[in-house]
Amino acid sequence: MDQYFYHAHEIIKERCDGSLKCIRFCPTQALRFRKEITFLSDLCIDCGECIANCPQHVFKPIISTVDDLKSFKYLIAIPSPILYAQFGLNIHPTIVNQALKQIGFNEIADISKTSDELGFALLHHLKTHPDIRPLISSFCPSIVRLIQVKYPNLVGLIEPIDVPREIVAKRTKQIYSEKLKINPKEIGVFYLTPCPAIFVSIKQPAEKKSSWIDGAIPIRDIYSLIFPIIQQLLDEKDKEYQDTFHFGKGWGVLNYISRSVGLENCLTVTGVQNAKMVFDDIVSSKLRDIDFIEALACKQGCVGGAFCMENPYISRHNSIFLQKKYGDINPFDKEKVITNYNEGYYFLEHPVLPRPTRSFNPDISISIRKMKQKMRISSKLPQKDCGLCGAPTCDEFAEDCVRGEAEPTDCAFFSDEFKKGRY
Amino acid sequence: MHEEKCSHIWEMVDVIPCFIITEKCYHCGKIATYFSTEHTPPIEEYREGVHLWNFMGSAQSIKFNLKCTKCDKLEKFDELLGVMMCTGCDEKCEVNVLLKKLEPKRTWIYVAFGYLPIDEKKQLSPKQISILEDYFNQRRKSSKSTIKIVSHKLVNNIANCYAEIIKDVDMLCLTLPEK
Amino acid sequence: MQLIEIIEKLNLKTLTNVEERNVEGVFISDMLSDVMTNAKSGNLWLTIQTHKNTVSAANLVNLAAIVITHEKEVPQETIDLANRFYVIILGSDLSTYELVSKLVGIGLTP
Amino acid sequence: MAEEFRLNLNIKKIKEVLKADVVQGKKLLSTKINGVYASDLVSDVLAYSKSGSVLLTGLCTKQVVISAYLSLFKAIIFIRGKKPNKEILEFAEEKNMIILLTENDMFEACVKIANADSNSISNFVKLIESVEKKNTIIRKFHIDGQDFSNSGLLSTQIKSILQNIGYDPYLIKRVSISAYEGEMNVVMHAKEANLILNANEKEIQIIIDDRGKGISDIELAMQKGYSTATEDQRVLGFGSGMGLPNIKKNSDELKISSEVGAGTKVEMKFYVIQE
Repeated sequence: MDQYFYHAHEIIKERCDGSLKCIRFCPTQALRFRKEITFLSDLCIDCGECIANCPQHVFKPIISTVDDLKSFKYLIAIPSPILYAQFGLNIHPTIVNQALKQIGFNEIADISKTSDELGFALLHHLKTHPDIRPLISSFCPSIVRLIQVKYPNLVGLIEPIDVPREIVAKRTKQIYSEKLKINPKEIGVFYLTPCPAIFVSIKQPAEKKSSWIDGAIPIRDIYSLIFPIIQQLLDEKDKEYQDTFHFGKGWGVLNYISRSVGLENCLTVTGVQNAKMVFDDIVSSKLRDIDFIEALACKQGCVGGAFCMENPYISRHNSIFLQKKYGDINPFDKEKVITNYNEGYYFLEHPVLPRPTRSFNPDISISIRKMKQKMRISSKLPQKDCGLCGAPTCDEFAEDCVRGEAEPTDCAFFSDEFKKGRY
Repeated sequence: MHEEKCSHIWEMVDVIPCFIITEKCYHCGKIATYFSTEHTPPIEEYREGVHLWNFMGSAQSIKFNLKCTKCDKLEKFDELLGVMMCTGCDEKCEVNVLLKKLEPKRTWIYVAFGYLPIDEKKQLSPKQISILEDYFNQRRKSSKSTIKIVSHKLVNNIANCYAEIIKDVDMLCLTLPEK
Repeated sequence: MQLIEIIEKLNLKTLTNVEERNVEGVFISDMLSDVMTNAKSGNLWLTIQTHKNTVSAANLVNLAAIVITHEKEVPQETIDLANRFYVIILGSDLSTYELVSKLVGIGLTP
Repeated sequence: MAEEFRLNLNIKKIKEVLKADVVQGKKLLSTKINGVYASDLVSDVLAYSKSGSVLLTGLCTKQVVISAYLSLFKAIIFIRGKKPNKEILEFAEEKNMIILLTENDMFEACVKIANADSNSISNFVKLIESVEKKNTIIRKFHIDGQDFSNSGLLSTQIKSILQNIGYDPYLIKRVSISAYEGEMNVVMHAKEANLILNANEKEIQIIIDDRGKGISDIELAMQKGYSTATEDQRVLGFGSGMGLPNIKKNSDELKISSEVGAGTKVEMKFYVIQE
């Protein structure tokens, strides 16, 4: 079962001072400190907690750089709506788009119109499929991976409709290759992302062979490039700009999928730990009257992504007020959406499948024996979850011992140092 | 005839803990050694004929005999005080010459020492020494090296010998070890 | 059990040259006379004696190795002598009893 | 905190495992000991100072006993059949030292003591080495009635155990749903209960045995929508009357026995189909 999993970070071991902070923050208990920091590739869901929480910046996100753009003839940027929320209220998204064009993008694709369209498609899907409840949004790649890894029996609940960024990429590539009469491969579509997880979903999508998007650039990298240009543009007052920008209904804030379609029995949950709580309830069939769950790995949703400049509360405020100030809701052709839906245009290429679970052994009887061993070791451990052994909890440590990845004497409470009173 | 037939397998019997006491007579410079089975070794000086023996040192050791496990033959080692490993301290010493010759074959020479002075007290016979040699080599099982035992008569100057003697020096000292 | 395996599992310090040897059983005593009498060929000898005549005793009965417990410092002359006579000396910072506890853990039982 | 992981032994236990003779201090067998020290060097015995330890030695002299006394040892074990003389015994009696004699050699004695001590490293390490013979997991949990704040925790715990073993995800889902319903029934209607999880390669069994008011008409309770939940519980969103029918839907076997006023026992089974 040695499957390769792509991850959007590399570990710079020399920087690690062994503070073990990351180990405690990792929501899937994927990190271990054994002489040096390592992570269990099959458990990592690329939520970015380790990147955000390590004071030594040991985890370096792997992302596209501006250099990666050079290999394409025609460049299209798909900015996450979060990008516009990084600036003040007096900066209209169109100015931001203009700045993006100045740094070299040929075209800026708009995502919110498609979002509304997909929201409507989702509503239609819920109406026509009343049996599978609650559906879980496929929007956040980390959440999709969390389900694959820790909740394999919930993969069937992941909404089968693709995410706006992919549909936009698919659409723009088609449109521009026809318009410019060039090979779609020569068109580079880049997502301006608030989080590293998107990058993983591009490199190794859970639901299709390959992504429509060619790369992702962190918002914070783009920010530093376009901020001076935006200031220039603001100085050239009264300059006419084409107002072709659309605001979606929810637009970049929490709840935006459900808001855009007006779903009522809908939960929104942010943060991996909170999402786990909700998923646990789904497993034990506690959530009975909920139709749809919008789960996002970052606290406060995408505005809390690791690549954002502004703090999540301010960008959330910005987002809401930008829409109030400039917002107009663009109508879309509902008939067309339903036709597209029936043709399968919006659907994921294939359903999300569970990742192989970390069981001890494919043979259940051997696995049970190992489990018993683990329980016995666990009962001897202090259950203080101190983390000094390098595993996040005593329970995980017991498991590592049974797997032979750790020695029981690695437990500080059993070590000689402990007995000598050094701890 | 009986002995010829049995290829003896030896084991150690009659093991008695005791002390090896070394004494010196400062008049003639002779050194004497003997066993004491008392709980605390005697340290007082005493006169014996022309000698005035002074206590030089004591060490914990053992007395033992060897017995064949097959034919029950008992071989007494009353004259053996201990064995010491030759480290080649004296170029003129015959033991050292032998060691130089045998060292490439990983044969180590141990000196069986008995009572001092050599010429005044009864010593181990060559046969006893070869039995002792057999015993130790039998115990070494599948070893790549062998043991050769020689008499302390071969030692050039026993008083200056730096061989590593197997005895428990300082076993009973009551001072704290230095950390 | 192989000596190298034990060294790795118990995290023992190697104070002399080390070669691959088979370890059969463990012997604990601080008395050299006791070693001469009771230790068996191939034993691992746990002791706190660091005097160089330990080498003499270990060589005589062909012990697998000497393990000096309690973090005791071993004099250089002992180490030199051991290297010359192919006697292996190892070190551990555990007490004799604690080391036994670990030896049992890795399966070296009487 | 450190104490928890110290030795968990008394002299009596040592006497038993070493088959030792107590020649001095027969009345002090219940004495707890804090450590074990094995050495023949008198000077080292003096240097070791952890009061209340036991000394293992092959050197049977009065100096050893004196040093042991000075280093606050509680007991001395002479190994390999060494016998102390009268002088030693008298000194030990005077100072309340316990003296044991054993035929074991030092290594054997250390090993036996280490094995007897349930907190020793070796025992802990052995957990890894030991091979489980029975391949059935049995876990017992306790549920408190009316403990709504912790409701659902147990089924989550059971879920993660089963997931760890590697059962089929959809089987796990059925078990967790049933466990949750069973747990909630206890929380809502009973005083307390024990939940037993019994899992092997053929089947998973959950038995919930509660002490509570019992069910008078099991058939009625099995009907969808039947609920005796109180108004308070309904406000909290519990008591939809899905409990038992939901268990029935998800389990392969279900057995309910109940005595009114005493309690209810729910036994459910789920078959494991291995590819």
